[in-house]
Amino acid sequence: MYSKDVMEHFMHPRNVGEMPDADGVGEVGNPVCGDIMWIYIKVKDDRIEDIKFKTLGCAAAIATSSKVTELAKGRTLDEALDLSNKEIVESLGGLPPVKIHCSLLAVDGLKEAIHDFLAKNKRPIPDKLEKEHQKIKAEKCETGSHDHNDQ
Amino acid sequence: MYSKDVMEHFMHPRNVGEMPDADGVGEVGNPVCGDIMWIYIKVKDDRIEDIKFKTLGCAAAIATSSKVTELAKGRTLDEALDLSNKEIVESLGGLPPVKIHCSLLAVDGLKEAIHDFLAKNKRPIPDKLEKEHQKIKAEKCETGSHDHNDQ
Amino acid sequence: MDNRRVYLDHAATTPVAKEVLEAMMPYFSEKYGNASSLHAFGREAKDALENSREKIAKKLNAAPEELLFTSGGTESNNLALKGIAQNKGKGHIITCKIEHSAILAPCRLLEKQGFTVTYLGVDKYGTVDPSDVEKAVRDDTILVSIGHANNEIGTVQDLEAIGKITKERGVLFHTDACQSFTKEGINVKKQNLDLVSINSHKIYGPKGVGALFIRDGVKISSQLQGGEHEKNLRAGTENVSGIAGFAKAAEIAGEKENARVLELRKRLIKEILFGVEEVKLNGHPEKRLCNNSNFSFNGIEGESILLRLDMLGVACSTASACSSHSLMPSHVLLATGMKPEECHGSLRMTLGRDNTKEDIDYAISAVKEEVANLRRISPFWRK
Amino acid sequence: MDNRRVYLDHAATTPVAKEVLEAMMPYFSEKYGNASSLHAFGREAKDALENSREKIAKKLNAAPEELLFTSGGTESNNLALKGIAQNKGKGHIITCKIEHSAILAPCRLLEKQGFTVTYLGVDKYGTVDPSDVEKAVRDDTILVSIGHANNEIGTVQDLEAIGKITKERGVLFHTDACQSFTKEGINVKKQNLDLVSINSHKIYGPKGVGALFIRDGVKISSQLQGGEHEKNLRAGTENVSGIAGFAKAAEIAGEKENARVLELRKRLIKEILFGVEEVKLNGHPEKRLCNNSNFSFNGIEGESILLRLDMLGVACSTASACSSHSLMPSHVLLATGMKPEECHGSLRMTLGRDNTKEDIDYAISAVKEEVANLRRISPFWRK
Ligand SMILES: Cc1ncc(COP(=O)(O)O)c(C=O)c1O
Ligand SMILES: Cc1ncc(COP(=O)(O)O)c(C=O)c1O
Repeated sequence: MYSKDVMEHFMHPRNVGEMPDADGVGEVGNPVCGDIMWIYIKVKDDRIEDIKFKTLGCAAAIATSSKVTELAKGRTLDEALDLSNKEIVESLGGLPPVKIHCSLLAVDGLKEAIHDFLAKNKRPIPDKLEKEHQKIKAEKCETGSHDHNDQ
Repeated sequence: MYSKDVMEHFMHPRNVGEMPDADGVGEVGNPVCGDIMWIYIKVKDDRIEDIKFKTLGCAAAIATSSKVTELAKGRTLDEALDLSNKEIVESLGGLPPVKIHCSLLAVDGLKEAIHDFLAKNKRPIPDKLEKEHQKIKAEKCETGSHDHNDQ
Repeated sequence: MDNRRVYLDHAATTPVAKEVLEAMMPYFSEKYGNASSLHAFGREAKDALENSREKIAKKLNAAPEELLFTSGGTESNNLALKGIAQNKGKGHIITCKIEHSAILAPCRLLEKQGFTVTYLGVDKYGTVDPSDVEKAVRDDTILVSIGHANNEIGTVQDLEAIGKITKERGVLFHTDACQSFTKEGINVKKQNLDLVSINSHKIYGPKGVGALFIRDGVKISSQLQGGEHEKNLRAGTENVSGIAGFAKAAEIAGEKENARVLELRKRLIKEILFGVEEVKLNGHPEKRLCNNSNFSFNGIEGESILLRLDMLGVACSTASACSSHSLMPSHVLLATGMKPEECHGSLRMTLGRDNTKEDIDYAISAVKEEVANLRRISPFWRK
Repeated sequence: MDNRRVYLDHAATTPVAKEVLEAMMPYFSEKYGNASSLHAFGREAKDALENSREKIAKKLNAAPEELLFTSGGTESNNLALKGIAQNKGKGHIITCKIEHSAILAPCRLLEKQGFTVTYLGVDKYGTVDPSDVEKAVRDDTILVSIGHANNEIGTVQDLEAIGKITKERGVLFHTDACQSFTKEGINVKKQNLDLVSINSHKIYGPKGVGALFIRDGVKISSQLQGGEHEKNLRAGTENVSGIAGFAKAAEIAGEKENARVLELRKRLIKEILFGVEEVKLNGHPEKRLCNNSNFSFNGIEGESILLRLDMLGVACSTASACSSHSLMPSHVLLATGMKPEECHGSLRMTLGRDNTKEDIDYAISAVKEEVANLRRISPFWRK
């Protein structure tokens, strides 16, 4: 069901950890949904110098978290904001359609960390990022009544 | 599905044939139902001296026809009229419930032959036999809509 | 006569082919996972399931996503008919008088539920006239269900002609192809089929497995509720070994074997028609399944000939067995215009993979012998 | 760690036992007849069918005539619920919140059709209080359906106590015994059961086979129309090999193996509860299936632990896999009073015939290791 790359990142996630002196922190997800990501960035000259994450979630959530940190590291903030979910998923060799939803966590986390960094430093926040920030904060856990294939 | 005795009488029916000089003839059954029996008796001193039959029908119909002739041969007419379907079926080691219906043909045939003999010889016909004769003549083919297990 | 056992009832069911059994074996005790499980055992099962779906869909010129697995032909037919009817809520269904009971019985149920059903007649060969379908279509017609090949007399219908009509009139078209699958060409695109029922145990696959093709976009109401298996349309843990066997069976079936069987069948029909008095071939002289023969013998009854042949090791079938299942003459033979009294002496012999020329010759003599034996004790036979 | 493969998902499905496969083999390519056929091949099949019926019925203390074969647990449940409901026409059904989806989904459908359904709650162990059943019975109650043992957490219900109530109140009593059959005693007389669903692939029999016990005299509407198979209640050619396998599986199941598995299961639970921090056992400490264990690990998610264990060759299940099947936390765990956020780290390990003590020890270390690994990357874990 998962690509080799997804499994690789899931089994050996890069950049795991916390960062007490982070310049920006993103906290996304919701324990009710079962996925939470904390992401920390160290910024130097508007470039992501270091990045760490911790994720509670499924393999897709963990693998995309790992991949996002790998891709974001060394990028400028603008470049990092350009990172799309599509790009992450593609760079992992794809995800099953039902798992795309879980992969959003990672990109959202990165955005939140950058937002946090900009806010903390009282820097102007691009309109688009602010809108996304509001949307992420407002997100609720998708619920609905499903008959899973309980066995 | 059929007992050994039924199969034996079916495969090797006794007293098969016609009898041009019969003293009494019974013709029962109905081509629409798919079973017909012709039975011939030769009577001497009110005793069935010889008996022959021809039957078109299923294995149960053929086996009970054969058995009836075997059991009736040598009996007095009264004794022959006493032959019940139950007796025939039991002497054959039983029949599947759905086949009991098919076994009635043989006893009916014998009764009709005796009725024919009595009538031809202008002898009194017992009430019971006359009633049965009327019933047999009136019988129609059972029909109904069934989903057989067509395969 | 020797101690041969000749199985001539392949329309009822077939043995599981050696190759099929081999294809099933890994899924009993090695790759035994539940196809819904996430672990490796589950993924192995899921792979087998999806590979099987692909193989069978290909045989129908369908996409794998358009194929749904069931427990057999009966379930596929029930799902097709009730699933479409319930989804539409009301309307008119067209079928025909010689359908299998797994079509007729659901239709009768739907009639009780307020749907109307037209049962088209057939000609003396069991053929449905496509123009009868055309005439029967009404504004409220929701479905036409005409079986591809009849299980008793083997008559094959012109699906392409019917499919043209249903397409023009915007009506869904279902066919019960349980008898024809792998024997007659089924091409859901060319024949414009919206739903096709097939099963495994008629094509040397295991019993208890079937499938329903549902054209992409056709909406159907599920008949078994539970887990979200089979795109939420058929709940229940998938029978992986059975499905793998079904796929293998579909894969190994082929033209060459059909042609071989056809030659044997032709020989059988010729010898019986020429070698036995007062016998009639039921069904169509040409447009019939390659393995089907069906005769009516005057003056004898079906069960009798069947059981006497059975004693000689020859296994056939009759639509006329007098039992709880059918006190009635066959609805198929009646629909071809035969009188009830003519229906009782029918004998179906359906050939298959294991039958040799010697088997057929043995069966021919057995039939000749036993027809003669039964006529000797039949009041209808006075020669 | 070695290259072991340890299957701990026997609640999902089981391998086919060697003896079972042997019992099935004759019915694929030798005794392959259709059980409705009159000839010798058909009679062999029929005999196998009826012998199987007898063997399985005996295990339930039922008469063979009271057992009907289906394609699995889902079909048995659907037939029981919809068959009774349709036969009665209207009324009230009592079930409970932790039933399998093959009960809950048909119930929801019946609600749409105008039936009313009460979903009883359970205590924190997943136990239904029989007095809740008593309180819920109304004048128009037609059926109580309470599963014998839960598939996720293994909690076993007191059928006898519930059966007393349904008998007193003149209400039909159905149980889904797919998980408990051969593991917990089922005695339709003692427990006053009117309908019991069982299936084969949970007891080392093949997939795609199930049965429904219907007490003599209980009227039910058929859900599959067609031929007159199974006393006219379930049309379709019988899956003879599968049914023969099911019977063999029921026959070989026994107390001794249950006791062996129970010992291993106890060891597993003890080691995990004592060896891992912040873990909770879901389900009942004692009244649980001999082979079931179900844990919740704080700070990790079900699919992750499942997949990491899978990489080590250990196959388990989680009710919390985030997939199309269940974006939602398990309805069973929620019903036991757990908060959604507590439900995500559940892991079910269900033991079986092939598991050895070494397997269990291997699984225990694997769990310890992978829980630690996942907690290391989890934001909820800061020790
Ligand atoms: C034409 C036709 N339709 C449906 C069926 C029913 O299939 P199954 O026995 O797999 O339920 C059969 C065979 O029995 C058949 O010949
Ligand atoms: C309790 C319970 N009921 C019903 C089912 C459904 O059975 P099947 O998969 O045979 O349809 C299962 C297993 O999946 C089960 O565990």
